[in-house]
Amino acid sequence: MDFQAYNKILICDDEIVNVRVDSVTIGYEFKIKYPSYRGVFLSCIEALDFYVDGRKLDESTIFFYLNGKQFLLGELSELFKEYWFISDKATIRVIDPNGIAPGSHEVRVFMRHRVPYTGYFGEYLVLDSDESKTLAVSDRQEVSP
Amino acid sequence: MDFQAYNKILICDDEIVNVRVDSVTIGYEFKIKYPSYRGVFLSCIEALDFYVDGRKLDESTIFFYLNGKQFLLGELSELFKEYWFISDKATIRVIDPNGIAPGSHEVRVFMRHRVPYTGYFGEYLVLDSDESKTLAVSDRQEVSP
Amino acid sequence: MKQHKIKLGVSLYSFSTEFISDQLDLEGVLKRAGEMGYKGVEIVAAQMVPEYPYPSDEWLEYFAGLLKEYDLEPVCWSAYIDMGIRSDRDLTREEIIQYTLNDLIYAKKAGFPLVRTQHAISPEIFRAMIPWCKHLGVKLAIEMHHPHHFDVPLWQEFFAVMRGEGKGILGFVPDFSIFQHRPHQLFLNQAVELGFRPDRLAAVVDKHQAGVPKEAAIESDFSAVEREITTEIYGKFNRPARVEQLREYLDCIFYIHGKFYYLPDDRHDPCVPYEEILTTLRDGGYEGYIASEYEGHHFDAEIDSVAQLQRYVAMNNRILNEQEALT
Amino acid sequence: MKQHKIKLGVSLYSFSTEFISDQLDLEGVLKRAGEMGYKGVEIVAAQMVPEYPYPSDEWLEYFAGLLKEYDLEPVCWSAYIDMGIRSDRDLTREEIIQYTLNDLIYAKKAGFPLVRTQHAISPEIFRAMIPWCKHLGVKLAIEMHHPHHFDVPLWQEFFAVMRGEGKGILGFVPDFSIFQHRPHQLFLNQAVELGFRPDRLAAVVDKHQAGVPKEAAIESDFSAVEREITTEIYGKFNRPARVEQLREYLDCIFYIHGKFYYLPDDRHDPCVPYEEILTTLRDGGYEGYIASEYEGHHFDAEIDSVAQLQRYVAMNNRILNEQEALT
Ligand SMILES: [Mn+2]
Ligand SMILES: [Mn+2]
Repeated sequence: MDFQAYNKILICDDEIVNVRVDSVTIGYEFKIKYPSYRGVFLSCIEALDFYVDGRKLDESTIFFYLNGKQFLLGELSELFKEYWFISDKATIRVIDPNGIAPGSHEVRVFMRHRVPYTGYFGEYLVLDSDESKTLAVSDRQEVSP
Repeated sequence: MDFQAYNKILICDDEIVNVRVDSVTIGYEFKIKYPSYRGVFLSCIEALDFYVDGRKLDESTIFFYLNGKQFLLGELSELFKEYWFISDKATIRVIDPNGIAPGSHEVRVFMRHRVPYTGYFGEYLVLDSDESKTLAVSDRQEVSP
Repeated sequence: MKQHKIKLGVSLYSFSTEFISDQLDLEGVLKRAGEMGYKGVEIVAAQMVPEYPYPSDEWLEYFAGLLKEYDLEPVCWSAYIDMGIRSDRDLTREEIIQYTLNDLIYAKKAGFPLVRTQHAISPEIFRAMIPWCKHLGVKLAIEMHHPHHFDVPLWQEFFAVMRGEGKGILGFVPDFSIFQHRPHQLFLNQAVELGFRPDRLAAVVDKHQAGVPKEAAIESDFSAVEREITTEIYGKFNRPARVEQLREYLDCIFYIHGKFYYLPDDRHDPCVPYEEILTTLRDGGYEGYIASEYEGHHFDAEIDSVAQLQRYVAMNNRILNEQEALT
Repeated sequence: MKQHKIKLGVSLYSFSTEFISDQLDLEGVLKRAGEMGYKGVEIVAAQMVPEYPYPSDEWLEYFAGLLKEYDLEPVCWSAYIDMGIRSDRDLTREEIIQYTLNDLIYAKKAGFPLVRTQHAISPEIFRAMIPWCKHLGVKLAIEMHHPHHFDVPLWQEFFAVMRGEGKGILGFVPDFSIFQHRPHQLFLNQAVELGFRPDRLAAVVDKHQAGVPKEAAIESDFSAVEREITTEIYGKFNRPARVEQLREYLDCIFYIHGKFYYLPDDRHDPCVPYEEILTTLRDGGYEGYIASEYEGHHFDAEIDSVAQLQRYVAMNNRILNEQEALT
């Protein structure tokens, strides 16, 4: 049951933001943190799923932003040199020309992740972090991609 | 014979610097640039060898620094998200507690690299850049790793 | 005599020699382009955009300021389809879409109305980008570059998309490398430097021009390097496209790469049939940009790019105007 | 009565709750440690060092300034051997050496005389680091943490290296998790929250303490979660090491992790035999640091770390001093 309390930091309280380029909406985004006491390389993430209002998002519509870069979820498991500092928020951008409706939405994040130093007798501890949080949509009109 | 003129930028004119931590020497370093007109991801580097004064360096003693990170040469071919901007110098640090002797040394760099957009009919253009340059050792006493 | 509406722009790639050797930074390159009288500019994002493929807002603001300062117009944001990024496999469909959408978004942010992409995008993904192009108001065009040409079957699929669902949104960028019919001077110089005996080289060039087959051009005493370069001459300077094909696909041309390697003077390119190309475009009614695309920097870092570009612009103007007067 | 020479330090990891929830930043954590009277500090580099594993000189300077400002002494730079970083394979020898050398260098730069590493370094690489440790003047010590313990064969190899070529340079860091013999309160609370019926849980804990085998402790009406947690209790709180083994390997102990999860008061830890451990260390002549290592943050983010640490220090002082008086 180690690590369980860290799941509380997985979904950040930041509002959901509709992302616009000039006046054109290209999607919306929210923020997550790595649910542990320490940072890791992204390659330790074995699965990452997102649900908004109960609907699972198509992974081909999701970009993961960290360290000034944009990743596809399918790339994460190979990023053994991309470090996720424990205090840094990753931005999850959902590509959707309609953006997200104003108001509040329930965001659920499921992350399966490997604790890379735990192979005391060969097996790594693999954790399932599964959190939900209701987030408000920001009124902000202009956001940089 | 395309790309041949770019090989001239491979080895930078910067002096070789002995690297010290406090007063302890841990190695020496010099700088290289990517020999093209454009940047690429490090995964396009298929081979990278270094010679100093005619002696090939053991790759286990070499760290490749770029974008604030340190890589082993064996890792480069997998770094498909690590972009080498054409104006950025990579630092090649040779780990050697003796450092390098004062004076001048001949540095030779051999890089085999794939031009990632050239697969017009399936085959990528793969270039061999092989350059040598005589570099002076800096008098600077303190350098940050 | 009606005035032609062809505009001469410049790909900043033409300043590669100066840029990669740190003689000119991005501002220097833009300033120089402006001083030369160019207005429309193309940027090869993977060349001159720091932090590419994810440039910061700070950079975008800086860049907008430079365009304004030097009175330049953003015309084409050049993207690649770097299929071979990875060592283990080619890019997947999702990755190609990711990179392309990224370039469309950054082009939009940087003020460019057009993204140059490459053939490896595939007809299917090219078509799939239409909604995003419309949504963002950015056009997407594939560069046709040697060794590709009009008759490569893939291109017939691309043209079908451009003339179908993609009409007005998807197009192509012919690069005049498809019309190149003989080695340029810098290539020849390099061949000699590499050990090709000058007389033998001259003979090969003559035979290549005369249509003698490659096998007959390779003499029995040729060295390995002479054989290799002869093979390259036959492979590379084979003019795979016909100039009249430009007219045939004029409706799909969004932008043009005026490729050249070395101009010995300001009147004539010995390697690319500019006279025929430019009059065909003009008389066909092409009204867009032709970007000066100097590429000699692949072969010789000692050539002055500005001088080459000045000759190029003079040659273009002469052909477009003088020859117009003659018709 | 001779005065003991054990020093109480703190691992900044003890402030994980406050750090990861942004209640305290690194400066806040250091300030708090100083205010509590701690002098020696350990930093888990992968936790609190931004830009890790390659922190900048700016950060190093900033950090040195903080240590000075809050009058703290750098004692231990904690590194990991993250064997499982990659999805496809474990780290190679070269990669382990790269990470370890990197930590030794940064520890040196940040002023730490000791690097904590982990068992996965292997005896061969552990030995191979000796020249670098000597060259840099930084010691290297492997943490012994549950489920490992003194009798794991690998550790006998490590001890041979520490007592042989590595004497005085290579050592180990016992973590008191190896002596934990029963679940702590936060674990029990979490079990109940997850659905373990409190009476059944109490019965399992009693049986576990009484030496009843696990199979006999799992009742037929246990839910899946009750079975799972019972298995975890038997697997985790099995006290694999004997306290007298500390004395046996005292010559190799460079530093100690005073692990605790929850102290109900400032006198006694119900889960780890601190009375026996501390008197053994003291009477054996241990003169180094014991770092307070509060770990309840794995289970409950509502616990006040400072209050726990205060109880911990009080308990340690009481045992080290009161019990000394009694002998
Ligand atoms: Mn072109
Ligand atoms: Mn510990």
